[in-house]
Amino acid sequence: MLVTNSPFCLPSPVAEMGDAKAQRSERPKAVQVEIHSEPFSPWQRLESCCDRFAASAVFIGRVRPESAQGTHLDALELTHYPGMCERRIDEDAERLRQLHGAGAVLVLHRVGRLSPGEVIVLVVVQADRRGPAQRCCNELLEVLKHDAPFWKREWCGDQGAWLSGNTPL
Amino acid sequence: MLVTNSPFCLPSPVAEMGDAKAQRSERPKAVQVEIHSEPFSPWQRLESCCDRFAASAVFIGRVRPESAQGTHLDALELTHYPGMCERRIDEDAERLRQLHGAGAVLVLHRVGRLSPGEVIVLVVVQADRRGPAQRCCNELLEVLKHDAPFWKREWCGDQGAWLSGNTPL
Amino acid sequence: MEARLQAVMPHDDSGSVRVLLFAALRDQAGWEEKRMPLAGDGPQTALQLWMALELGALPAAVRVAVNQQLVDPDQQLHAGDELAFLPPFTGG
Amino acid sequence: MEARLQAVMPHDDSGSVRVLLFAALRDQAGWEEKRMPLAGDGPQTALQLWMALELGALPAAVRVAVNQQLVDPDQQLHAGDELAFLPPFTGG
Repeated sequence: MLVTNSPFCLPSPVAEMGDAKAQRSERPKAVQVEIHSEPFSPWQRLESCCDRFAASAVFIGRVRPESAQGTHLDALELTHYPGMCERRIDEDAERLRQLHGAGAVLVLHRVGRLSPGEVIVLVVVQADRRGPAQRCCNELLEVLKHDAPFWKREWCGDQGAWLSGNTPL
Repeated sequence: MLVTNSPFCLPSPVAEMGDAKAQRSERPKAVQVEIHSEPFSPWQRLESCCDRFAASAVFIGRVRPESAQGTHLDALELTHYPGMCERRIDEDAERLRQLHGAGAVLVLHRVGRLSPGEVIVLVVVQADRRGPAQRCCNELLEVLKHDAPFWKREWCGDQGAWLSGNTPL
Repeated sequence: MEARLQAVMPHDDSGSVRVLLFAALRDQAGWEEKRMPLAGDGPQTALQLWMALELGALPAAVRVAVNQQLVDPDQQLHAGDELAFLPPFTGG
Repeated sequence: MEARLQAVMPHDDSGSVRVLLFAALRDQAGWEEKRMPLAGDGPQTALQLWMALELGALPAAVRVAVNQQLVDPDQQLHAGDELAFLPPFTGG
Protein backbone atom coordinates (compact mmCIF):
# COMPACT_ATOMS: atom_id res chain seq x y z
CA MET A 1 0.00 0.00 0.00
CA LEU A 2 1.43 3.33 -0.98
CA VAL A 3 -0.55 5.88 0.95
CA THR A 4 -0.58 8.98 -1.20
CA ASN A 5 -2.04 11.51 1.19
CA SER A 6 0.08 11.61 4.29
CA PRO A 7 -1.64 11.57 7.67
CA PHE A 8 1.84 11.33 9.21
CA CYS A 9 2.21 15.08 9.44
CA LEU A 10 -0.78 15.70 11.68
CA PRO A 11 -0.32 18.47 14.21
CA SER A 12 0.43 17.33 17.74
CA PRO A 13 -2.73 16.60 19.72
CA VAL A 14 -1.09 18.46 22.59
CA ALA A 15 -0.89 21.61 20.54
CA GLU A 16 -4.59 21.58 19.81
CA MET A 17 -7.42 22.98 21.77
CA GLY A 18 -11.06 22.52 22.50
CA ASP A 19 -13.12 20.46 20.12
CA ALA A 20 -10.15 18.79 18.44
CA LYS A 21 -10.65 15.75 20.66
CA ALA A 22 -14.21 15.29 19.49
CA GLN A 23 -13.12 15.40 15.87
CA ARG A 24 -10.22 13.01 16.26
CA SER A 25 -12.17 9.90 15.35
CA GLU A 26 -13.12 11.47 12.00
CA ARG A 27 -9.56 12.17 10.97
CA PRO A 28 -7.43 9.99 8.72
CA LYS A 29 -5.49 7.31 10.53
CA ALA A 30 -2.10 8.48 11.79
CA VAL A 31 -0.42 5.38 10.41
CA GLN A 32 1.44 5.23 7.13
CA VAL A 33 2.78 1.98 5.70
CA GLU A 34 4.76 1.72 2.49
CA ILE A 35 6.38 -1.25 0.78
CA HIS A 36 9.13 -0.11 -1.58
CA SER A 37 10.70 -2.15 -4.34
CA GLU A 38 13.42 0.47 -4.92
CA PRO A 39 16.02 1.91 -2.51
CA PHE A 40 14.96 4.88 -0.41
CA SER A 41 16.84 7.39 1.70
CA PRO A 42 15.49 7.15 5.24
CA TRP A 43 16.85 10.57 6.20
CA GLN A 44 15.34 12.49 3.32
CA ARG A 45 12.06 10.74 4.01
CA LEU A 46 12.21 11.73 7.66
CA GLU A 47 13.28 15.29 7.18
CA SER A 48 10.04 16.21 5.48
CA CYS A 49 7.61 14.92 8.06
CA CYS A 50 8.92 14.27 11.53
CA ASP A 51 8.82 17.53 13.39
CA ARG A 52 5.45 17.96 15.03
CA PHE A 53 5.77 15.82 18.14
CA ALA A 54 8.13 16.24 21.09
CA ALA A 55 9.47 12.69 20.85
CA SER A 56 10.48 10.65 17.82
CA ALA A 57 11.81 7.11 18.10
CA VAL A 58 13.35 5.77 14.90
CA PHE A 59 14.72 2.40 13.91
CA ILE A 60 16.68 1.68 10.75
CA GLY A 61 17.58 -1.85 9.73
CA ARG A 62 20.16 -2.56 7.05
CA VAL A 63 21.38 -5.62 5.18
CA ARG A 64 24.29 -7.27 7.01
CA PRO A 65 27.52 -7.87 5.10
CA GLU A 66 27.37 -11.56 5.86
CA SER A 67 24.91 -14.43 5.83
CA ALA A 68 23.30 -16.04 8.88
CA GLN A 69 26.12 -18.62 8.68
CA GLY A 70 28.77 -15.91 8.73
CA THR A 71 29.80 -16.25 5.11
CA HIS A 72 30.06 -13.46 2.55
CA LEU A 73 26.72 -12.20 1.28
CA ASP A 74 26.19 -10.85 -2.24
CA ALA A 75 22.57 -9.84 -1.83
CA LEU A 76 19.46 -10.24 0.24
CA GLU A 77 16.19 -10.93 -1.54
CA LEU A 78 12.99 -9.88 0.18
CA THR A 79 9.56 -11.01 -0.90
CA HIS A 80 6.14 -10.43 0.66
CA TYR A 81 2.49 -11.38 0.38
CA PRO A 82 1.07 -8.28 -1.27
CA GLY A 83 -2.16 -7.11 0.28
CA MET A 84 -2.04 -9.26 3.40
CA CYS A 85 1.37 -7.85 4.35
CA GLU A 86 0.39 -4.19 4.12
CA ARG A 87 -2.89 -4.74 5.90
CA ARG A 88 -1.34 -6.68 8.78
CA ILE A 89 1.29 -4.00 9.37
CA ASP A 90 -1.31 -1.28 9.12
CA GLU A 91 -3.62 -2.96 11.62
CA ASP A 92 -0.83 -3.82 14.05
CA ALA A 93 0.67 -0.34 13.82
CA GLU A 94 -2.68 1.29 14.56
CA ARG A 95 -3.30 -1.12 17.45
CA LEU A 96 0.14 -0.40 18.95
CA ARG A 97 -0.22 3.33 18.34
CA GLN A 98 -3.44 3.40 20.35
CA LEU A 99 -2.11 0.99 22.99
CA HIS A 100 0.89 3.21 23.69
CA GLY A 101 -0.80 6.52 23.10
CA ALA A 102 1.56 7.45 20.29
CA GLY A 103 0.72 10.12 17.76
CA ALA A 104 1.92 8.98 14.36
CA VAL A 105 3.59 5.94 12.87
CA LEU A 106 5.55 5.53 9.66
CA VAL A 107 6.76 2.16 8.37
CA LEU A 108 8.80 1.77 5.20
CA HIS A 109 9.88 -1.73 4.22
CA ARG A 110 11.88 -2.84 1.22
CA VAL A 111 11.23 -5.80 -1.01
CA GLY A 112 13.29 -6.99 -3.98
CA ARG A 113 17.02 -7.58 -4.23
CA LEU A 114 19.12 -5.59 -1.72
CA SER A 115 22.88 -5.19 -1.37
CA PRO A 116 24.72 -5.24 1.96
CA GLY A 117 24.29 -1.89 3.72
CA GLU A 118 21.00 -1.05 2.02
CA VAL A 119 18.08 -0.07 4.24
CA ILE A 120 15.53 -2.86 4.73
CA VAL A 121 13.22 -1.20 7.18
CA LEU A 122 12.51 2.21 8.65
CA VAL A 123 10.15 2.62 11.59
CA VAL A 124 9.30 6.04 13.01
CA VAL A 125 6.99 6.60 15.93
CA GLN A 126 6.17 10.11 17.10
CA ALA A 127 4.54 10.86 20.42
CA ASP A 128 4.32 13.56 23.05
CA ARG A 129 6.63 11.68 25.40
CA ARG A 130 9.66 9.49 24.89
CA GLY A 131 8.26 6.35 26.59
CA PRO A 132 5.30 5.83 24.26
CA ALA A 133 7.44 6.60 21.21
CA GLN A 134 10.19 4.15 22.22
CA ARG A 135 7.90 1.35 23.35
CA CYS A 136 5.66 1.58 20.30
CA CYS A 137 8.69 1.67 17.97
CA ASN A 138 10.30 -1.38 19.60
CA GLU A 139 7.10 -3.44 19.58
CA LEU A 140 6.26 -2.48 16.04
CA LEU A 141 9.65 -3.74 14.92
CA GLU A 142 8.92 -7.11 16.54
CA VAL A 143 5.62 -7.20 14.69
CA LEU A 144 7.46 -6.61 11.42
CA LYS A 145 9.86 -9.43 12.28
CA HIS A 146 7.33 -12.00 13.45
CA ASP A 147 3.82 -11.17 12.24
CA ALA A 148 4.15 -9.68 8.78
CA PRO A 149 4.42 -12.02 5.77
CA PHE A 150 7.92 -11.14 4.55
CA TRP A 151 10.56 -13.66 3.57
CA LYS A 152 14.30 -13.22 3.13
CA ARG A 153 16.59 -15.21 0.87
CA GLU A 154 20.36 -14.85 1.11
CA TRP A 155 22.31 -14.94 -2.13
CA CYS A 156 25.96 -15.80 -2.63
CA GLY A 157 26.77 -16.14 -6.29
CA ASP A 158 23.92 -18.16 -7.80
CA GLN A 159 23.20 -19.93 -4.51
CA GLY A 160 20.08 -18.71 -2.72
CA ALA A 161 18.94 -19.87 0.71
CA TRP A 162 15.67 -18.89 2.38
CA LEU A 163 16.07 -17.89 6.00
CA SER A 164 14.15 -20.04 8.44
CA GLY A 165 13.97 -17.54 11.29
CA ASN A 166 14.82 -14.08 12.47
CA THR A 167 17.90 -12.72 14.16
CA PRO A 168 17.43 -12.75 17.94
CA LEU A 169 16.74 -9.54 19.80
CA MET B 1 33.34 18.91 23.50
CA LEU B 2 33.22 19.10 19.76
CA VAL B 3 34.97 16.00 18.55
CA THR B 4 36.49 16.95 15.25
CA ASN B 5 37.64 13.58 13.96
CA SER B 6 34.68 11.28 13.85
CA PRO B 7 35.04 7.80 15.31
CA PHE B 8 31.32 7.38 14.63
CA CYS B 9 31.88 6.14 11.13
CA LEU B 10 33.97 3.15 12.08
CA PRO B 11 33.41 0.08 9.94
CA SER B 12 31.25 -2.58 11.52
CA PRO B 13 33.24 -5.00 13.67
CA VAL B 14 31.25 -7.77 12.00
CA ALA B 15 32.57 -6.79 8.63
CA GLU B 16 36.15 -7.04 9.77
CA MET B 17 38.43 -9.98 9.84
CA GLY B 18 41.38 -11.46 11.62
CA ASP B 19 43.52 -9.20 13.73
CA ALA B 20 40.97 -6.38 13.90
CA LYS B 21 39.83 -7.65 17.30
CA ALA B 22 43.30 -7.42 18.75
CA GLN B 23 43.60 -3.83 17.61
CA ARG B 24 40.23 -2.71 18.91
CA SER B 25 41.51 -1.43 22.24
CA GLU B 26 43.91 0.92 20.46
CA ARG B 27 41.23 2.56 18.34
CA PRO B 28 39.52 5.84 19.11
CA LYS B 29 36.43 5.49 21.24
CA ALA B 30 33.27 4.86 19.25
CA VAL B 31 31.41 7.55 21.17
CA GLN B 32 30.82 11.07 19.91
CA VAL B 33 29.29 13.77 22.10
CA GLU B 34 28.56 17.29 20.92
CA ILE B 35 26.94 20.24 22.67
CA HIS B 36 25.59 22.74 20.15
CA SER B 37 24.62 26.31 20.84
CA GLU B 38 23.05 26.71 17.38
CA PRO B 39 20.23 24.73 15.71
CA PHE B 40 21.23 21.58 13.83
CA SER B 41 19.45 19.33 11.35
CA PRO B 42 19.36 15.84 12.82
CA TRP B 43 18.69 14.24 9.45
CA GLN B 44 21.55 15.84 7.60
CA ARG B 45 23.80 14.90 10.49
CA LEU B 46 22.66 11.31 10.35
CA GLU B 47 22.76 10.90 6.61
CA SER B 48 26.53 11.29 6.53
CA CYS B 49 27.49 8.73 9.13
CA CYS B 50 24.93 6.15 10.05
CA ASP B 51 25.21 3.36 7.55
CA ARG B 52 27.81 0.85 8.68
CA PHE B 53 25.86 -1.20 11.20
CA ALA B 54 22.82 -3.42 10.66
CA ALA B 55 20.76 -1.72 13.35
CA SER B 56 20.38 1.96 14.18
CA ALA B 57 18.16 3.20 17.00
CA VAL B 58 17.55 6.94 16.98
CA PHE B 59 15.79 9.28 19.35
CA ILE B 60 14.94 12.91 18.61
CA GLY B 61 13.55 15.19 21.27
CA ARG B 62 12.00 18.56 20.44
CA VAL B 63 10.75 21.54 22.39
CA ARG B 64 7.07 21.18 23.30
CA PRO B 65 4.68 23.95 22.28
CA GLU B 66 3.60 24.40 25.88
CA SER B 67 5.07 24.73 29.33
CA ALA B 68 5.03 22.06 32.03
CA GLN B 69 1.90 23.80 33.35
CA GLY B 70 0.20 23.56 29.97
CA THR B 71 0.45 27.24 29.11
CA HIS B 72 1.83 28.75 25.92
CA LEU B 73 5.61 28.62 25.65
CA ASP B 74 7.67 31.23 23.82
CA ALA B 75 11.05 29.61 24.24
CA LEU B 76 13.02 27.04 26.17
CA GLU B 77 16.42 28.04 27.54
CA LEU B 78 18.96 25.29 28.09
CA THR B 79 22.14 25.75 30.07
CA HIS B 80 24.80 23.24 31.06
CA TYR B 81 27.95 22.84 33.16
CA PRO B 82 30.63 22.97 30.45
CA GLY B 83 33.27 20.33 30.85
CA MET B 84 31.52 18.21 33.46
CA CYS B 85 28.50 17.79 31.20
CA GLU B 86 30.40 16.58 28.17
CA ARG B 87 32.59 14.27 30.22
CA ARG B 88 29.68 12.69 32.08
CA ILE B 89 27.81 11.99 28.86
CA ASP B 90 30.93 10.66 27.23
CA GLU B 91 31.69 8.30 30.12
CA ASP B 92 28.11 7.11 30.47
CA ALA B 93 27.75 6.60 26.72
CA GLU B 94 30.92 4.51 26.59
CA ARG B 95 29.83 2.50 29.64
CA LEU B 96 26.40 1.80 28.11
CA ARG B 97 27.93 1.06 24.71
CA GLN B 98 30.12 -1.63 26.22
CA LEU B 99 27.37 -2.92 28.54
CA HIS B 100 25.01 -3.48 25.63
CA GLY B 101 27.60 -4.45 23.05
CA ALA B 102 26.69 -1.57 20.77
CA GLY B 103 29.05 -0.36 18.07
CA ALA B 104 28.87 3.43 17.93
CA VAL B 105 27.09 6.18 19.79
CA LEU B 106 26.33 9.75 18.76
CA VAL B 107 24.83 12.33 21.12
CA LEU B 108 23.99 15.87 20.05
CA HIS B 109 22.46 18.16 22.65
CA ARG B 110 21.42 21.78 22.29
CA VAL B 111 22.02 24.60 24.73
CA GLY B 112 20.89 28.21 24.41
CA ARG B 113 17.47 29.60 23.58
CA LEU B 114 15.22 27.23 21.62
CA SER B 115 11.82 27.76 20.01
CA PRO B 116 8.99 25.23 20.15
CA GLY B 117 9.61 22.43 17.65
CA GLU B 118 13.39 22.86 17.66
CA VAL B 119 15.50 19.76 18.28
CA ILE B 120 16.90 19.55 21.83
CA VAL B 121 18.55 16.18 21.66
CA LEU B 122 19.56 13.55 19.13
CA VAL B 123 20.76 10.13 20.23
CA VAL B 124 21.93 7.51 17.72
CA VAL B 125 23.13 4.06 18.67
CA GLN B 126 24.38 1.67 16.04
CA ALA B 127 24.87 -2.03 16.65
CA ASP B 128 24.86 -5.33 14.85
CA ARG B 129 21.47 -6.26 16.29
CA ARG B 130 18.34 -4.31 17.11
CA GLY B 131 18.18 -5.21 20.81
CA PRO B 132 21.52 -3.69 21.82
CA ALA B 133 20.87 -0.61 19.68
CA GLN B 134 17.41 -0.02 21.16
CA ARG B 135 18.33 -0.74 24.77
CA CYS B 136 21.48 1.37 24.67
CA CYS B 137 19.59 4.25 23.02
CA ASN B 138 16.79 4.16 25.58
CA GLU B 139 19.12 4.00 28.57
CA LEU B 140 21.37 6.71 27.22
CA LEU B 141 18.39 9.02 26.93
CA GLU B 142 17.60 8.44 30.61
CA VAL B 143 21.20 9.29 31.43
CA LEU B 144 20.84 12.56 29.53
CA LYS B 145 17.65 13.31 31.45
CA HIS B 146 18.84 12.42 34.94
CA ASP B 147 22.63 12.32 35.14
CA ALA B 148 23.94 15.09 32.90
CA PRO B 149 24.16 18.65 34.27
CA PHE B 150 21.66 20.39 31.97
CA TRP B 151 18.98 22.78 33.14
CA LYS B 152 15.88 24.02 31.34
CA ARG B 153 14.10 27.31 31.83
CA GLU B 154 10.72 27.98 30.25
CA TRP B 155 10.07 31.45 28.91
CA CYS B 156 6.74 33.12 28.30
CA GLY B 157 7.21 36.81 27.51
CA ASP B 158 9.77 38.08 30.01
CA GLN B 159 8.81 35.47 32.61
CA GLY B 160 11.30 32.65 32.98
CA ALA B 161 10.84 29.59 35.21
CA TRP B 162 13.46 26.90 35.84
CA LEU B 163 12.08 23.38 35.60
CA SER B 164 12.40 21.35 38.76
CA GLY B 165 12.18 17.90 37.18
CA ASN B 166 11.88 15.93 33.98
CA THR B 167 8.86 14.76 32.06
CA PRO B 168 7.97 11.21 33.09
CA LEU B 169 8.80 8.32 30.82
CA MET C 1 -28.78 -13.55 -11.66
CA GLU C 2 -25.29 -13.58 -10.22
CA ALA C 3 -25.21 -17.38 -10.28
CA ARG C 4 -26.27 -17.43 -13.96
CA LEU C 5 -23.51 -14.94 -14.92
CA GLN C 6 -20.92 -17.01 -13.10
CA ALA C 7 -22.10 -20.14 -14.83
CA VAL C 8 -21.20 -18.81 -18.25
CA MET C 9 -17.90 -17.15 -17.31
CA PRO C 10 -14.86 -18.91 -18.75
CA HIS C 11 -12.91 -18.91 -15.46
CA ASP C 12 -15.69 -20.09 -13.24
CA ASP C 13 -14.39 -20.18 -9.65
CA SER C 14 -17.67 -21.20 -8.09
CA GLY C 15 -16.24 -24.57 -7.14
CA SER C 16 -12.57 -23.77 -6.70
CA VAL C 17 -10.07 -21.91 -4.54
CA ARG C 18 -6.98 -19.92 -5.45
CA VAL C 19 -3.88 -21.39 -3.81
CA LEU C 20 -0.72 -19.33 -3.18
CA LEU C 21 2.69 -20.56 -2.08
CA PHE C 22 5.55 -18.38 -0.82
CA ALA C 23 9.33 -18.54 -0.35
CA ALA C 24 10.75 -22.05 0.10
CA LEU C 25 7.36 -23.70 -0.51
CA ARG C 26 7.20 -21.98 -3.88
CA ASP C 27 10.64 -23.28 -4.88
CA GLN C 28 9.83 -26.74 -3.61
CA ALA C 29 6.56 -26.99 -5.52
CA GLY C 30 7.80 -25.26 -8.66
CA TRP C 31 4.73 -22.99 -8.82
CA GLU C 32 3.44 -19.97 -6.91
CA GLU C 33 -0.24 -19.88 -7.74
CA LYS C 34 -2.74 -22.56 -8.70
CA ARG C 35 -6.50 -22.88 -8.89
CA MET C 36 -7.71 -26.03 -7.17
CA PRO C 37 -11.23 -27.49 -7.33
CA LEU C 38 -13.10 -28.09 -4.10
CA ALA C 39 -14.14 -31.70 -3.65
CA GLY C 40 -17.80 -32.11 -4.51
CA ASP C 41 -18.61 -34.45 -1.62
CA GLY C 42 -18.96 -32.24 1.45
CA PRO C 43 -16.78 -29.72 3.31
CA GLN C 44 -13.07 -29.48 2.65
CA THR C 45 -10.45 -27.96 4.96
CA ALA C 46 -7.24 -26.08 4.19
CA LEU C 47 -5.24 -29.08 5.39
CA GLN C 48 -7.19 -31.47 3.15
CA LEU C 49 -6.54 -29.22 0.19
CA TRP C 50 -2.82 -29.12 1.04
CA MET C 51 -2.75 -32.92 0.93
CA ALA C 52 -4.35 -32.80 -2.51
CA LEU C 53 -1.37 -30.70 -3.68
CA GLU C 54 0.87 -33.77 -3.08
CA LEU C 55 3.73 -31.75 -1.56
CA GLY C 56 4.18 -34.03 1.45
CA ALA C 57 3.04 -33.41 5.02
CA LEU C 58 2.26 -29.80 5.91
CA PRO C 59 5.36 -28.58 7.81
CA ALA C 60 4.52 -27.65 11.38
CA ALA C 61 6.05 -24.18 10.96
CA VAL C 62 3.92 -23.33 7.91
CA ARG C 63 0.97 -21.09 8.63
CA VAL C 64 -2.28 -20.99 6.70
CA ALA C 65 -4.13 -17.89 5.55
CA VAL C 66 -7.60 -17.85 4.05
CA ASN C 67 -8.55 -14.59 2.37
CA GLN C 68 -5.38 -13.06 3.84
CA GLN C 69 -6.29 -13.89 7.44
CA LEU C 70 -4.31 -16.43 9.46
CA VAL C 71 -6.50 -19.42 10.25
CA ASP C 72 -6.29 -22.92 11.67
CA PRO C 73 -5.42 -25.59 9.07
CA ASP C 74 -8.79 -27.17 9.83
CA GLN C 75 -10.57 -24.05 8.61
CA GLN C 76 -13.29 -25.01 6.14
CA LEU C 77 -12.90 -23.61 2.63
CA HIS C 78 -15.52 -21.98 0.48
CA ALA C 79 -15.68 -21.47 -3.25
CA GLY C 80 -13.67 -18.42 -4.32
CA ASP C 81 -11.43 -18.41 -1.23
CA GLU C 82 -7.79 -17.31 -1.49
CA LEU C 83 -5.75 -19.94 0.36
CA ALA C 84 -2.08 -19.26 1.14
CA PHE C 85 0.60 -21.43 2.75
CA LEU C 86 3.18 -19.30 4.57
CA PRO C 87 6.62 -20.38 5.76
CA PRO C 88 7.90 -18.64 8.94
CA PHE C 89 8.07 -14.89 8.45
CA THR C 90 11.54 -13.34 8.33
CA GLY C 91 10.95 -9.65 7.69
CA GLY C 92 11.97 -6.50 9.49
CA MET D 1 59.76 27.27 42.73
CA GLU D 2 56.13 26.74 42.00
CA ALA D 3 55.12 27.97 45.41
CA ARG D 4 57.18 31.11 44.99
CA LEU D 5 55.56 31.87 41.61
CA GLN D 6 52.10 31.41 43.09
CA ALA D 7 52.97 33.71 45.96
CA VAL D 8 53.49 36.65 43.64
CA MET D 9 50.57 35.97 41.30
CA PRO D 10 47.77 38.52 41.64
CA HIS D 11 44.99 35.85 41.77
CA ASP D 12 46.57 33.50 44.23
CA ASP D 13 44.29 30.48 44.69
CA SER D 14 46.55 28.60 47.08
CA GLY D 15 44.10 29.13 49.91
CA SER D 16 40.79 29.38 48.03
CA VAL D 17 38.26 27.44 45.97
CA ARG D 18 36.31 28.45 42.89
CA VAL D 19 32.55 28.21 43.52
CA LEU D 20 30.03 27.81 40.71
CA LEU D 21 26.25 28.11 40.88
CA PHE D 22 23.79 27.01 38.20
CA ALA D 23 20.21 27.60 37.12
CA ALA D 24 17.85 28.72 39.92
CA LEU D 25 20.69 28.92 42.47
CA ARG D 26 22.46 31.40 40.21
CA ASP D 27 19.38 33.62 39.96
CA GLN D 28 18.76 33.38 43.68
CA ALA D 29 22.33 34.34 44.62
CA GLY D 30 22.77 36.96 41.91
CA TRP D 31 26.16 35.55 40.86
CA GLU D 32 27.41 32.51 39.00
CA GLU D 33 31.04 32.26 39.99
CA LYS D 34 32.94 33.35 43.09
CA ARG D 35 36.32 32.66 44.65
CA MET D 36 36.01 31.80 48.33
CA PRO D 37 38.85 31.50 50.82
CA LEU D 38 39.27 28.27 52.74
CA ALA D 39 39.10 28.78 56.48
CA GLY D 40 42.58 28.74 57.97
CA ASP D 41 41.67 26.67 61.02
CA GLY D 42 41.53 23.07 59.83
CA PRO D 43 39.55 21.12 57.17
CA GLN D 44 36.50 22.60 55.52
CA THR D 45 33.71 20.69 53.75
CA ALA D 46 31.60 21.62 50.76
CA LEU D 47 28.60 22.01 53.06
CA GLN D 48 30.54 24.30 55.39
CA LEU D 49 31.55 26.44 52.45
CA TRP D 50 27.92 26.60 51.27
CA MET D 51 26.93 27.94 54.68
CA ALA D 52 29.60 30.63 54.36
CA LEU D 53 27.86 31.79 51.16
CA GLU D 54 24.86 32.81 53.29
CA LEU D 55 22.27 31.53 50.82
CA GLY D 56 20.21 29.66 53.41
CA ALA D 57 20.14 25.91 54.05
CA LEU D 58 21.46 23.72 51.23
CA PRO D 59 18.31 22.42 49.48
CA ALA D 60 18.07 18.63 49.71
CA ALA D 61 17.73 18.31 45.93
CA VAL D 62 20.92 20.24 45.21
CA ARG D 63 23.93 18.09 44.37
CA VAL D 64 27.54 18.97 44.96
CA ALA D 65 30.42 18.52 42.54
CA VAL D 66 34.08 18.97 43.35
CA ASN D 67 36.37 19.19 40.36
CA GLN D 68 33.39 18.18 38.17
CA GLN D 69 32.75 14.93 40.06
CA LEU D 70 29.59 14.45 42.12
CA VAL D 71 30.52 14.14 45.80
CA ASP D 72 28.93 14.01 49.23
CA PRO D 73 28.38 17.48 50.76
CA ASP D 74 30.73 16.42 53.57
CA GLN D 75 33.58 16.07 51.07
CA GLN D 76 36.64 17.91 52.34
CA LEU D 77 37.86 20.76 50.14
CA HIS D 78 41.40 21.52 49.06
CA ALA D 79 42.96 24.72 47.82
CA GLY D 80 42.32 25.20 44.12
CA ASP D 81 39.22 22.96 44.00
CA GLU D 82 36.32 23.78 41.69
CA LEU D 83 33.16 23.47 43.79
CA ALA D 84 29.76 23.51 42.07
CA PHE D 85 26.22 23.45 43.48
CA LEU D 86 23.83 21.78 41.06
CA PRO D 87 20.01 21.94 41.10
CA PRO D 88 18.21 18.82 39.80
CA PHE D 89 19.19 18.10 36.20
CA THR D 90 16.51 18.60 33.56
CA GLY D 91 18.21 17.83 30.27
CA GLY D 92 17.44 15.47 27.42
